[in-house]
Formats: sequence, C-alpha cells, structure tokens
Amino acid sequence: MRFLPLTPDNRAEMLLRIGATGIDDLYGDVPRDKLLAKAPNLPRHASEIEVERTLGRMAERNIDARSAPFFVGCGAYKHHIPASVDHLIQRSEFLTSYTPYQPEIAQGTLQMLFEFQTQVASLTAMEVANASMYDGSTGTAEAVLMAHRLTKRKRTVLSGGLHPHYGEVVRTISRMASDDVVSLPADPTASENILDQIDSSTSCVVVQSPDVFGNLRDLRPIAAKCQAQGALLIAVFTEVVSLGLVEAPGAMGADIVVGEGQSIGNGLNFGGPYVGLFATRQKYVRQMPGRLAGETRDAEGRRGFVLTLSTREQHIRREKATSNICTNSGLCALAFSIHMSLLGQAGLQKLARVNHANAVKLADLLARVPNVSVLNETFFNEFTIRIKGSAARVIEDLAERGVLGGVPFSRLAPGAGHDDLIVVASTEMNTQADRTAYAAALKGLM
Amino acid sequence: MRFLPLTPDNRAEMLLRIGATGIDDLYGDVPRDKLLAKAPNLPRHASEIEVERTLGRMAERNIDARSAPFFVGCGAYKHHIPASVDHLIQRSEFLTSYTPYQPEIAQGTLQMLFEFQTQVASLTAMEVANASMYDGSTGTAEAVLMAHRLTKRKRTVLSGGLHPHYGEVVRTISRMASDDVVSLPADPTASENILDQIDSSTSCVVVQSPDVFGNLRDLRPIAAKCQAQGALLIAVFTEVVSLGLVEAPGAMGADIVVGEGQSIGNGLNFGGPYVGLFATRQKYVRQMPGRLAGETRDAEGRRGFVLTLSTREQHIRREKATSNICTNSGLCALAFSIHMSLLGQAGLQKLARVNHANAVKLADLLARVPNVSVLNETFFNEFTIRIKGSAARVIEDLAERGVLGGVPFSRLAPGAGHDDLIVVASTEMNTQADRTAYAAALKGLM
Amino acid sequence: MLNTQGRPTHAGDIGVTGRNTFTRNRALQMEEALIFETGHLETTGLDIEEPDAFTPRLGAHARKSDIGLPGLSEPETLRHYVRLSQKNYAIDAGLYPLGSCTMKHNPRINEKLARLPGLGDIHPLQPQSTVQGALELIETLAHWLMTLTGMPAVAMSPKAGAHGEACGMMAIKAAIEARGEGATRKIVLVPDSAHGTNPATAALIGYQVRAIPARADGTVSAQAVRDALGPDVAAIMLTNPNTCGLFEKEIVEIAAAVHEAGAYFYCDGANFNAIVGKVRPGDLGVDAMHINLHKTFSTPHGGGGPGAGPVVLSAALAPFAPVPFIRKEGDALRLVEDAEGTQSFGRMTAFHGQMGMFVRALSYALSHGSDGLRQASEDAVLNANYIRACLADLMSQPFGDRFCMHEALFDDRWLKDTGITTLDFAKAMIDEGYHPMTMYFPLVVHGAMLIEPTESESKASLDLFIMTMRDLAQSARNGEAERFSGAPYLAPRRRLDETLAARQPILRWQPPAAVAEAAE
Amino acid sequence: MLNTQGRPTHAGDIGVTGRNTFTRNRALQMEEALIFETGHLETTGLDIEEPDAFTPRLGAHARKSDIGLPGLSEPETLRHYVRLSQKNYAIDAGLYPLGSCTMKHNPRINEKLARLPGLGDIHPLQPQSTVQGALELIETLAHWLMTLTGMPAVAMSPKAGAHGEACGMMAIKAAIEARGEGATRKIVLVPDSAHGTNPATAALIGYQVRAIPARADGTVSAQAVRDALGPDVAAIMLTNPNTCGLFEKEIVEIAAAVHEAGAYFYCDGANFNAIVGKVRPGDLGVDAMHINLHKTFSTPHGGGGPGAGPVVLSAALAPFAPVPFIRKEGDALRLVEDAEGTQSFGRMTAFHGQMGMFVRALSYALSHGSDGLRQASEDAVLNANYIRACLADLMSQPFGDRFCMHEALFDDRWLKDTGITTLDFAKAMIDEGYHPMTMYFPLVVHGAMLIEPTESESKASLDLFIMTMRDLAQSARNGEAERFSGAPYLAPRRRLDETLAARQPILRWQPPAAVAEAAE
Ligand SMILES: Cc1ncc(COP(=O)(O)O)c(C=O)c1O
Ligand SMILES: Cc1ncc(COP(=O)(O)O)c(C=O)c1O
Repeated sequence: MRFLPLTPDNRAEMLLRIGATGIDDLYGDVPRDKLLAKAPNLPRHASEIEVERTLGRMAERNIDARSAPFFVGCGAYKHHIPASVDHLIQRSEFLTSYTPYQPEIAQGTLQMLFEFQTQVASLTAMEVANASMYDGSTGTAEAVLMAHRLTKRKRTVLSGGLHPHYGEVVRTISRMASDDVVSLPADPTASENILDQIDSSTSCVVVQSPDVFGNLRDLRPIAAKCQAQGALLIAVFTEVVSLGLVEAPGAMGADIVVGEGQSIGNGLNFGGPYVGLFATRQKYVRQMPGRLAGETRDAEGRRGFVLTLSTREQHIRREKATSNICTNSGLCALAFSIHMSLLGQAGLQKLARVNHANAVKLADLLARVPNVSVLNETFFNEFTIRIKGSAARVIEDLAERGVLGGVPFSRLAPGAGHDDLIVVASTEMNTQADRTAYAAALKGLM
Repeated sequence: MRFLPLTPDNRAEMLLRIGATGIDDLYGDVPRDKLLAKAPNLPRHASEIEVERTLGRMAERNIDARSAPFFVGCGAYKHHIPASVDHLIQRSEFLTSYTPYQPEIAQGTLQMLFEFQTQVASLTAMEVANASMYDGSTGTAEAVLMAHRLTKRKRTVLSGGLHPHYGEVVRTISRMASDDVVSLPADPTASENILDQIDSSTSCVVVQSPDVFGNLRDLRPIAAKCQAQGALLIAVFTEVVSLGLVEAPGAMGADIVVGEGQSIGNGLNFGGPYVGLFATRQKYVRQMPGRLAGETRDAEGRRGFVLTLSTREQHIRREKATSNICTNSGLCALAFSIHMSLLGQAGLQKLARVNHANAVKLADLLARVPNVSVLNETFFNEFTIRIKGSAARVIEDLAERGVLGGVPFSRLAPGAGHDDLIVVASTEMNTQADRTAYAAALKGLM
Repeated sequence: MLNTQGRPTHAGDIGVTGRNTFTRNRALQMEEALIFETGHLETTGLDIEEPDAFTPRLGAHARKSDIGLPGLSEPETLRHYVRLSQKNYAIDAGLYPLGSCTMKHNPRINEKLARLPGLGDIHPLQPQSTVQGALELIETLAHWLMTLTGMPAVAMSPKAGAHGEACGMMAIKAAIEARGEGATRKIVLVPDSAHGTNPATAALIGYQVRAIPARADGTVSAQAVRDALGPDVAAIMLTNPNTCGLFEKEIVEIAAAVHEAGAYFYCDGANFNAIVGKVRPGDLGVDAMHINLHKTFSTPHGGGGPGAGPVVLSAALAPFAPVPFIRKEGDALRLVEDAEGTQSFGRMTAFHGQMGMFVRALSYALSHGSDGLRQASEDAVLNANYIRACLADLMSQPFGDRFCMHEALFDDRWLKDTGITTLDFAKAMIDEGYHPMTMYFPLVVHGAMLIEPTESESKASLDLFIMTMRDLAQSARNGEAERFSGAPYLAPRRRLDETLAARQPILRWQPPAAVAEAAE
Repeated sequence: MLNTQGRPTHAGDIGVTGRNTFTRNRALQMEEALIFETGHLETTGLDIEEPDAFTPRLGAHARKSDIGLPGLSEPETLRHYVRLSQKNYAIDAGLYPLGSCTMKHNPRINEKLARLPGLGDIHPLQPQSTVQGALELIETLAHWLMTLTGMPAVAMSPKAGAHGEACGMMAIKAAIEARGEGATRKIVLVPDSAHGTNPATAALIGYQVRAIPARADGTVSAQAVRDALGPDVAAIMLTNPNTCGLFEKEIVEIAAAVHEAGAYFYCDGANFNAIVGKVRPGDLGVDAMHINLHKTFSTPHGGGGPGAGPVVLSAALAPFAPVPFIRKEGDALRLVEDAEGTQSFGRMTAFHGQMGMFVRALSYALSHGSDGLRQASEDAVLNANYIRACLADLMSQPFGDRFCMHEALFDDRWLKDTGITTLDFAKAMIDEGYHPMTMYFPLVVHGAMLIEPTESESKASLDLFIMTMRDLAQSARNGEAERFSGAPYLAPRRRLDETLAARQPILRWQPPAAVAEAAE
C-alpha cells in the first residue's frame, strides 16, 4: 500500500518494543465481539491508474461548465481562476498545514488571514471581517444568531429576495432554537414592503442585493428603519464580484454583511467547498462567530500575527461560544485572497464591468425572443426572465440542445408559484457565440 | 500587462534617477535607423482566458495518448506518471531556480542530482553517471565524441538496430568533425554481424538493446571484441523501464551507457523535453560530458553537495571542454528521480513485468491476425510486425479507426526498404480492451 | 501566570538572539510586507479587456464608496504567497503530531482528480441529467462510509465536523419532536473531556449541557451515564475513541442505557482513524456520528479548512436527515432538494455539501481499499503506542502505563519542579523541526500533551522523533530552562504575544493615516 | 589564493556559529538524508498489480545483476522532495539577479497549458494527421520568433542555447561547404568576453577559435574584426547585447565586414531580452542566432534545464536548416523528417525539439503581445540601469559610468584593499536573502559582478536590493571583513569546499560496506 511506510519487519519490531503480541492486543478495550475479524466487504486497494479511471468515468458523465454555453448562477458562478491561484494554494505549506495554532510556524497562514480580513472589510465597506465561514448560507444563519445575541430579540425577517436556500438554512436553525422567522414571499420584482415588517420585536432583517432574481436593492431605507427600531440589518450577497460596481452594503448602513465568496478564486465544485465572507462593525466583534487573525509582536518586537479573541470560540467557551464552528474555509479564503490581490480594485472594477456588460447584452438578446420577458429593472450579472410554459422543462430542453441556460426558480422554491421564471447569469466567460447560441435555442423552444 | 510590476510613475521616477530623458536614451548605442519606432506587427497582449482558448483550440486538434488505444513507441513511451511527481516538480524552489551555481542555497537541486546520478549508475550497473543530457539521441552523439577522446580514434560503428534518428544525430556531428561512421543496414531480426566491423581503427561501437525493433541483444561478445581491439562499447537504450527486467549493459561489459529516460517521470510532450541518461566507468569520468554533482563538506563539517569536476566544462575549459552543453534537463532529471524513488527496484521490476506481459499478450494477439507476423524472437515491451502492404498506410488507416497502432519503420528510415514493418509498443497503460480493439482494427485492414 | 490547565497566559522575558541582517531576511527565510504596503491602487495582475460600450442597468446602485484595495502584478503575487508559505510548517515538511487532528499524508492524486473539469467545474444547480456522474460519486462514497461504519444512512451535506454535529443533533431533535417529547427532553450529556464543539453544538441546537465526569482511567463509566440519564435527556455526545486516546470500553453498555432511557447516542467521530475496518460504530449502538473527511479520509486541512463532515445515521434517525439527499429512480439518481413531504429536518447549507472533498475522500478510499484502510488504522494505533512506549519512562501518562488508540497522551506532572510548562516544551520542539503535539487538550488532563503521529510516519521518522523528545525531556529534567523558556529561537518569529493581540485587537490593516488618526 | 579572475580557489577558515539542536534541524529548515539511507529495497511507493501468468519473451536476457535501489512510500517521497526544495533559492522567493541568465517570472498559465493532454500527452511519432494542432503551435511560435528577429527562417529543434549554437554553426559549415570552401575556412572568431559555450561549440563543429580582444569600452571594434578576418575565417560568434551588458555599437559595420570577407555572422542571442520589440537582429546583418526560450521567453530554468534554443536563420543559411522542419501543404502542415533530397545539414536530435517549452513560450508571447514584449525589454533595461545608477558611487564599473542594456556590470577594483573578494561579497548577499549576481563572468573583467534584475522586479524590490547592496558595500569599505569572509552564516549550509569535492570526487552514494571497502 503506497501510502503506508511501515514494513512488515517494522511492525513486528515495534510490537515487540511495545510489549504486545499482536496488533489486536492494542484493541484490547474493544468488546471482543465487536472487533472485526477481517476488512469490511469493499474493494481492495487500487493503483493510481485504476482510481483515475474510475473517477474519470464518473467525471465524463457530467457536462462541465467549459463545454457548453453556460449561464447558471443563483449563488455559484463560473468565473476565470488565474492559473497562479490554483498553483499557489497547492503549495505544501498552505495545503497540508493545520489551523495556525502555533503562530511562530504558521505566519504564512496568519498573515494571509489578516490580509483576507482586510480585503473582505474593504470590499463590504465594513470595519472588521472574520477569517471565513463555510459558505454564504451558513454564514447567514450565523449572522442571524449573532443578531439575536446582540439585540436579545429572537425575531428574524427574511426578504423575499433572499436566496430560498439561504432562507431555509436560517429557518432550520431557528426552528431548532425556537426562534421566530418571518419569511416574505418570493419577490421577483423587488416590490415587497419589508419596512412594515420591522418593529421593536425585530432582531434582524435579512436582505440580499443583488437579490436572488438579480435585482439591485437600496438598503438605506431598511437600515434607517432598523436603526429606529433597534433591529440589525443583515445584508447578504451571493455574487461578490458585484461589489466592484454596486454600492457596498456597509456604505448603506448594514450592521452585518455576509456573502458567498466563491466567485473569487474558487471553482464551482458542484456546490462546495466555498467560502463564507462575514463582516460587521467593530463594536460587535466580540459577538462575531468564527476565527480572527490579529496583529501582535514577537519577543524581539517584530510584527507578527496570531489567532485572537478566541474567548468567543468553542474550544475556550464551549457551550457559551458564539458559534460551534471550528474548521472553516481556510484554503478557499487563501484562493480568494490571492485572486483578490491580483485583481486589486482596478481589476475588480474592470471584471465587474465585463460581467455587467455581458449580462446586459444577453438580457437585450433574450428580451427579443418571442414569449420571453426580462423582469429586472436593475441587475448586475444575473437577471430573471419569464417564459412561456414550465421553466424546469425549458431548462432541460435547453440542456439537451447543449445550452445550460440558468436555474428554474421553481427548483429553488417549488411551491412558490413562479414556475415560469428562469434566473440567468452571465460572466466574463461568456462569448458572443454563447449568447447567440442561447437566444437561438430558446427561440426554438418558445 | 499583468507580468510587469513597474507603474508609469515608477518608470518616470527611475528614468529621472538614471539621468535619462526617455527610455530610448538607454538604447543610445543602437544605430538610430535600427531602433524600431513601434512594436512589431504581431497581436497585442491577451488575457489568460484568451491565451487559454487559443492554445486550447490547438490542443483539441490533436489526438492525445489517453483518448485512443495507444501503441506508439520507438524512443518515447506512454507511461503512468504518479500525481505526486508532477506536483513536486512544480514546487517553486525546483521549477524557478537556476543551475546550482551557489551551492549553499541550492542543496535541494544538488542533493537531488547526486541521488539521480546514483540511480542512473545503479540501473545501468555502471560506476558513475552524470547529471543528465538533453535526451538519449544527443547523449549518444556525446558518447561517440567521448570515445574518440578516450581512444584517440575517429571511427564509429553503428549497429543496424540503433534507432535511425540516433544514428542520424551521430552522423551529423561526425560529418562536421570529419569523423568516420560505419552504419550497418537496418536489422529487424538482430542478425547482423557487427563483430567483423570492429578492428584496431575502431573508436567505438554503438549498439542498442532493446533495439529499435524491440529485439534484446547480447552485448557480451561485442564487449569482448571491443576490448580486444581497444575500442569502446557504447550501449544505448530508449526504454529505461526495460532495465527492471533485462540485463544491465554495465553487467555485459559496456564502457559507456547512454539512454533516454523519458519513460520514468516524464510525459510524451511531442518529443521533448526529455532526459538523457549517461553513465560510464569511473576511470573515464574526466572525459565525460555534462555536469556532475559531488559530495563535500561545509565550513562546519556538514555533508553537502556541489557541482564538481567543472574543469571538463565549457565555462572553464572553453574550446577544450568535453562538450558545449550548459543547460541540460534538470527538471526532467528531477521527475525521473522522484518517480524512481517511488518505484524503488521492487516497483520497477513489477512495472517492467506488467509492460512485458502486456506486450507479450499483444504480440500473441496480433500474430493471429491473418497476413501479420511478429518478427521478434525476444523483446521487452516493443516488437515489430510485418504486415501486408504499406505500413505507413495501415497506420494512417488505423488512426482513422481510432487506434494509434505504432510506428511504420519507413517513417524513421524512408529509404531502408522495410516499408511493411510496424514497430508496436505496449505499456502498463494498455488494457485488454485496447488490445482487442487493435487486433480487430488491424484484421479489418489486412 | 498559568490558567487551570496549566497553560501560561503571558510570554516570558526573552532576549534577542542571533545574527542581524540589514533586510532582516535570514538567507532563505524572507521577511514579507503586507499586500497593502506593497501594492498600488492602479495596478492589477490580471489583463481584462474593457467591454464595448453598453448601457448599464445598475439604476441608482452604482458603487460610490471607496474600495481601497491595491493590486499586485503577477510576479509580485507569486513571490508574496511563496514567501508567506515558507513561514508555515506542513505535513509535507515534517511530523505533525497534532492530537485529535489526524494530520496524515494528503495524496496528490486526490488533488489532481478534484480538478477534473467533470468534477470540479460543474454547477450545483445544473439540470440533474447533466450531473449523473457527480451523484454517482456521492452515492459511491456514501456506500463506503455506511459500510465502514455499519450504519444504514448518511447525510452528506455537512461542511465540517462541527456542522456534522449540528446535523446529527438536529436529526435527534427532530426524532424526539416527532415522538412528541420535544418539550421535555432538553438536556444533552457531554463528558468533560469532550471537544469544545460538542457543548457548543448542543447549545446551538437549543439544548442544555449536563457534564459527565471522567473516570480515573480516562473513560466514561456506564454508571455515570446511567446516573445522569433521565426523562429530560435527549442525547449523549460521546467521543470514541475518546479525546484521551482511549477506546470507551463500556460503550455498548452506555448505548444500551441511553436507548433504554429514550435518548439517542451521538458519537463524535473525529477519532475514527483508529478503528476504520476494525470496529463498526453501528455495531456499538451509535445513532449518529460525523466523519471528518479532512482527518480520517485525508482531505487536506488547508491551514484551517475546508473540511467535510458527513454524518452516518441509524435507522431511527435516517428519516429526519437533511435535504438534499439522493434517491435511486431506476437507472437514474435524483437529488431530493425539497424537505416538503418528507420528515427531513430541513436544509443545512445552500447546496449539496463539499463535493471537492468527496472526490478526494473517495480517491483515498478506493486507493486504500478495504484492506488498506484497515491496515492504516492498525498502523496509526501501532505508531502511537510505539511513541508512548518509548517515552513512558521519561514523561508521565495521566491514566497509567497502558495501551492507547491512535494518540498517546501525556500530562505535565513530570515537569513539575522544572519551571518548564507544556507550552515551553512545545515551543522547544519547534526549534528541533517538529510541530508540537496538541497542548492543553483534553481539558481534563493538566498540561496535556496529545500526540497523534498517524499511520503516515515511517519507523525511522518515529525513531528520530522519539530520540528528540527524549533529548528534550532529559534537558527539561536537567533544568536547562533556557532551551525552553525562550523557545522558539529559530522559527520565523520568536514567541508571539497573544495577550497583546487580544487586549487591543488589530484585526485588519489600516492606511497609516487612519492609524495615526485613530491614535489621536 | 586567487585565480586570474580574482576568484578564490579555497574557502577560508570559518568558525561554527549559532545555536545547535539535537536534530540539526533549525525550526523550518530541515536536514534530510539521502533516499538510499532511508528507503527499503522491498518498499515501493506505487501500487502495481502483478500481471496474470504469461510466457516471457526475454530469451536469455533477463536481468541477473543487482539493481540495489530502495523505494520510498508516497508520504516519505513527498517529504523528501519538499524538504530538499526548501533548501533552494528560487525566482518565486526572491530577486535572482544572475547576469546572462534572465531569471524572469515564470507564468503559471504556461505550466497549466503545457499539461493540456492535447499538447503534453501526444507522441512525436503519431501520424501527422493526428497532431495538426501541435504543428500549428510550432508554426505560430516560429512566426513570432521570425517576426521579432526580422529573420526569414527558424530551426526549432535545438534543445538549449548551446545546442542552438551548434545548429547555427553547422548551418554555416554546410553553407560554406556548399560553396566549396569547406577545406579553407577553418577559423571562427570569438571575442574573449564570449560565453564558454561559444568557443566550445566552434571546437565541437571542428573549427579553430581565433580570439578577438575587447576594446577598453567593453565592445568589439569593427577594426579588430577586420584585422582578424581572412579567407580562412568561416564565421564570427558575437554576443549582442554582449556579455558586458552593452550593445555592440559597431555591429552593423562588423556584419558588413564579415560578409564581405565571405564569412557568416553567428549572434549569441542569450541577451535578446534587452531588445525584443526594439531592435531586430535581422536588420543588423545577423545570419544565425539562437534564442534561449528559457531566458527571454520565460520557460522555467528548473534547476538547470530543460531549455530550448530555436535558431533564426538568414536567407543564406535557411536552406541548410536541420530536419525536421514544417512545410505548409494546402491546409495541412507537414513535418519534413528526412534530409534526403534537401540541403539540410541533417538531424540534431531524435524528435522535433522541446515542444513542452514551445507551449510555454507561445503562451508567454501571446500573453505579452507585441506591446508587452517591447515594454518588457524596456523595463528590463530600465531596471538594470536603475540599479547601476544607484550603486555607481560605491562600486566600480569596468567601462565607466555609462548606460547599460539589461545587465549592470561591476568589477572588484572598489574592493581592492578590503581583503574581500567578489566571492565573499556574493556569499554575504545570501545571508541578506538575495541570490548573488553572476560572478567572475565575463572573464575579461576582474572580479566581475554581472547583475541582471529582469523586468519582473518592482521598484520596491529594486529599492530594497539597492539599499542592501549599499549597506554591504559600506560594510566592505569599512573593513567589516567578518560579515563576508565567513558568509553565508544563515543558509542551509555554510560555505562548501569545492576543492575537496574535486580532489577525491564522490559522485554517487555507495552502501556503507562498499565505502569501507574502497577506503581499505
Ligand atoms: C474531537 C473533535 N470533535 C470535533 C471536532 C470538530 O471538527 P471540525 O473542525 O471539522 O468542525 C474536532 C476537530 O478539531 C475534534 O478534534
Ligand atoms: C551568453 C550565453 N551564451 C550561451 C549560453 C548557453 O545557453 P544554454 O545554457 O541554453 O545552453 C548562455 C547560458 O548560460 C549564455 O549566458
């Protein structure tokens, strides 16, 4: 077995040294009838060639995002990942290191996290950010719990523009803790009246922009109402590239900003691993979930970084911790941070413009297809079309014609009564040929 | 331009510091009429996405070795490269370092080369090996020149089993130096009488085993005759995996052993970069071409490694150097050495057995195809078949049927009168399905 | 000052050592500034063409606030991160005996396969007909996990161990509520030795924690559990093998008692690496257990994640598993994404879990095979016992000289009169080229040193480690305090002041102007 | 003892420094044994299934001699090579100002593209119909190289710079022989400042070398060339920009004189990076020039190779280019592999050259584009001049204070009375985190220090380098000899004894028994 360095001789010698007559001596505390006499009924070890063939066959049964005109979004986006990003995150010293518990030999990870936190705070226009959450959806649930701790209230209001999965994650954990959740109905045209839902019992309001339908939302009035009522505004985004072009939630009065960072530096990966971005006000930092890297000095006075404020965390605070999170998305945060370092604000803004331009061109094209209408007044790189018939059906038919045309909203929210909506995303990866292929295929189906 | 760190401001500031009014001041020695006013007529810079698309389109116009039953050999072989090999050679500290001229900060490369030299010497059963040549063919030419220096004779005898390209490379350089070359005719059945060609004017005899037709050759009688006549035996191999199963040239009396190392750790790469292996007797080391890493001590008495015996080399000896080689195949040698470390002799022997077994099974299968005969009595993982009609034509027809069936010998030696021979190679990558596909396709053409 | 686990809360007075350089680099060990200190606002390390003219659709939402993030050219970026990486310890560079973390070899074939476009470049919301291979992969891994644990179901979506704990506990809560006992069963039993995530998870799900004391031998007694059980108890969260590196020998009895009391048995599976192919948790009476794929199944830790924490479930809990899950429908696999019409307790995350980790874990499992997995566990246990046996005469074992599972646990009694703490000892290991073991965990052991070598270490590697530990231990016993109190001396940084960091937290870079302003 | 270039031939007496550890590791800097010392003969780090029974066809040729190579498991292999790598300096880790080597940034997109199966996994002898994309790629790169050099042809197969030199010189020899002057023209002119490969190549091809002295200003005068020319001269080999970092200002005149004398002009293109997109060698009268793709076109050096050395050729030499070459036939590209029936001088290597490097070079060229390549050269020259200007007051320039091309050259006159040599100075740079510049080359300059920063360095990086060099220079001038004579102090090894290595060469590992035997 190529992964196991011990030779049979080694094993015999070591058992002798230990004073055991056989390996099962070491399993002496296991009830005898529970100790398996032999390996379970599964295939025996296999060579790299064989493993590659097996997984390669599975891979070939999928249509990857590069091999078709691709317009699927709703919380995960196909962007270009620079080759240097993927190279760097595979450096042994990043890939095969643990959480930086020994800071003297983990300055690489710690400085990177400090830089990551700064990048996230800058992008969101917030004061502080943590060292990552699992993803945007779990981060949103954590934000709600944090708001409850801060406000000592238990009632959450979810906008109808929030990604339905995100809403479900919040509702699941809230149900467990018997907290109240008001979920506004799906709101494709950003016309809900959320202000009326906010009162002095409200802990927090969760609003997404760009919302799941792609609409851009003005958070300012909601922030004002929240502030007046002592509630907190949680701003969510699923497409971090939008922050290059769209006003930052921190500049509109959000108290907690949480979002999905996958678009920068991280592949689609069929849904994970991704990286949750989480930022808030300085004054709330001690109620924040997740790890934080902070600056300090070493014994010779040199700048260095450590994990800090860990009295918030489970390994110190146990049942009183701000969260149970331990392992987070370190390597995805690294990928994010490298990609963002390459971009800088100049690159991010350009990237955002290309995304927006491609989406606008696509929307214009699709709007001209008979029986198709674009719902959005505003959008960034994602918008919603209403088509004739079942969106789910049309998306399947498009796939058969070689176009991955977006997400039928009914897939995210089956009972919501919007079976004719498709959410369509477009990024810098799309070409004019992709767009015309989409329009033509859709036309053929309408 | 993503690769250029200087900003326009930087440039202006630096010019000022230098005391130049513009960049072209620095090109003051260039005759004015030769200085281009603008960039040449070629495309402007392009993003990673675009470059990937352009080269990706070219890649798609080729049929790669993974996508078809693949039996092409004759000096380059499709083997499995462990993922860890390709990972390790991409470590920045290996990939982006230069020749280890400053040994105190190049111990990684130097120790690796010392290990590589030891591996090559052990495999070939020779006393010493160098730190690599460009490839097997150029190494063969260097071996001939080395023999001339050692014997002070100028006449080379090339076996008819030598890879025709290798022979051509020897003849090209020999022609330039007005040295004599006797090339025996192509010898598909290993029946040439080379002993008669060796006399007291012979500098060296170049014999390949397994030869280009796959035959295994006994070097002992040739070595004996060489020794008797004061000539040197240069043993060549193009498939280093054979050394796991076939007697080592050093054990049969070879004076210089040279071969292609691509099979271990290195991809096909359409012919390059590859790695030339070069080994000889200790007593000849000062006439050896190429770099050598040697063991020494540092100022604190610790073991360390340096490039040594560089008085053989061009940067010290100039026109009296043993070779003009400078840059060699460092990273390919690293890949070789890592892969060989993983294999060890136990793994190499197993790998060789699998190769041999697959070739035997294939030969048995093809021999049963009407109008096809296998010429070899002995072989390792490559053999020669005689077919009805033009081998070149059949190989093209097989390719159209999705099988890459080998090399028509006429491609290597157009005028040699062996237009009905195909050299067929099989490695651990081939499956039973590959073999039956080949036999079936060939049957359809005979 | 020491806290109750004997961990110093302040760094000592440490002198400056060594040769100074102008750059503060030390040959191959480079100092590296922050990207914000070297980058330029107008620089970008990516070439992106401006789009042709178009009419924006941003409405009044265009960004007006500053971003303030400089960019780096590509060469600067490479150098920055390569230099940072060079300040890290890693499995690939040396023994990483962090107890409870299973820092085993991370095969590179896993990384390669996770990057196949057909696995890495597929979207979670593509039509299911276009991702049948991905679903097959998840099903295959699920089959391995269920077979190895002897459990009938597995929830694949949890993102890490702690998330898996939440998953298991939510399933338990849902099952209890389905029985109508939601209002009465409010307590979860958690031993003192448990990892912090266990009580934190229980609290997250709305439970109160009732502690169970450990026995003198480091395990939990069935009697103690029985004493703590009652109609108010929903579950027990027990780690097995436990955090002291021991197999809970009364686990079958405990499980029976828990079930008899109408509660469920959540097993923390972080230490599964000791028993894969040797013992099936399902045979022990476990109802739910998470498996850290980033421990037992070799997916890389990546400096703190990502992980993956699938949770195997008993038949009693299976119906309550979260969405999405996969259902076979004829030849096709269907991902059930909507909890409506099922007993599922709901959704834990936006998509389907950590596919990138599944690929790696399956590659690991197929490579090892059933035989290799069993051998790996045996080797992990053998290696830990070898270390334990070879250090037992110099260092003190909290629960006596007995066989352990895949971790060897020592306490700090043997350091008693040396003035040297577990922390000091750990920092001296750094100078010797070793990552320290886990320190001060489990909390029930004073000055705990939890050593987990994993199966990936050769005997030669273990022998050198043992000799080094013995040399250090002799040194400590001889009172050579300086080797410890000032350590590490040779790392990129000397000891870092964690108190300073926490007192006035600096959690992000600020432009010098802003810092100056804040200081006023 | 110093040799004629002022290079010490013995290491001085150097004391032991620094803190000792038991393992001799220094935190992240690990000692590492040889694979032969840690591996086992029965171990293999690859799982290979034994084949089913079959009848071998080896005849009497089965291996009987020992191999004697131990294997390592995969985790041991990873660790071995990761640790070795950590003992290397690299571009990715810091400034690497090796003059004449063009250690520029190596883009990672190049590595990625070279690994596309359609480019990396194709066989040189596949039917040409199955590799049309590969031929297209080579043709495209050839087009770039011809356009940038202003030359009508290019031979792609040479494997590195020196191999390219051989190619060019063989084409020249073939052309001369075709004119029937092979017997008379036996001399090649080579300036003293030339790289060692130039005279070595001339000798390899069967020519005698006639040296041309350098002028006081570091360039070759047309008059000196004219004086050396004659009916016995076949060619001149001239480097431009030359190895002193200067553009040969009389190059056009030199070329004219050479041609007039019936000889050819071989240009060593190792320094092409200074003039890409600025000057076309074809416009200067060059007949042949190799381009080191591993310098100018960013393919990685890999610790000593592989490289690639395509040779551009004038119309006079083009017919003699080696096989294989590509010919357009309608829409298809055909690789002409047989010299028969052409004027080609023959074949230089088994296959078609360094395809792996071509992919990377083309990726580099397309990425930069015409504009970027020109800018890169300008930046390379600017960076070198900036360093030169900022050090000119402290260090001595052999040819006066004048603009240079992409390399700044200093000599050791300024170190005269310090007792410090160029070598010492270089070793002290190592402690500061810098790879030394090229030392003692070109040979015509005493104690030469040839600094080539390339365009890949930022101004901040240059500024720190300059400050460090100034600090070192001040130190040297102040007679702080210890900083230099014992350097490096902080690298994985102190100064290594090259004399010892050469005196009794140990060129391979031997089993301890064999070593003992040999010693008897
Ligand atoms: C015993 C134990 N339980 C639970 C966890 C939590 O797992 P994760 O970090 O994957 O959330 C850990 C990991 O640190 C652990 O060691
Ligand atoms: C001036 C000069 N000429 C020729 C060469 C030889 O090139 P290569 O090492 O690619 O053979 C070099 C490289 O070291 C060089 O610097």
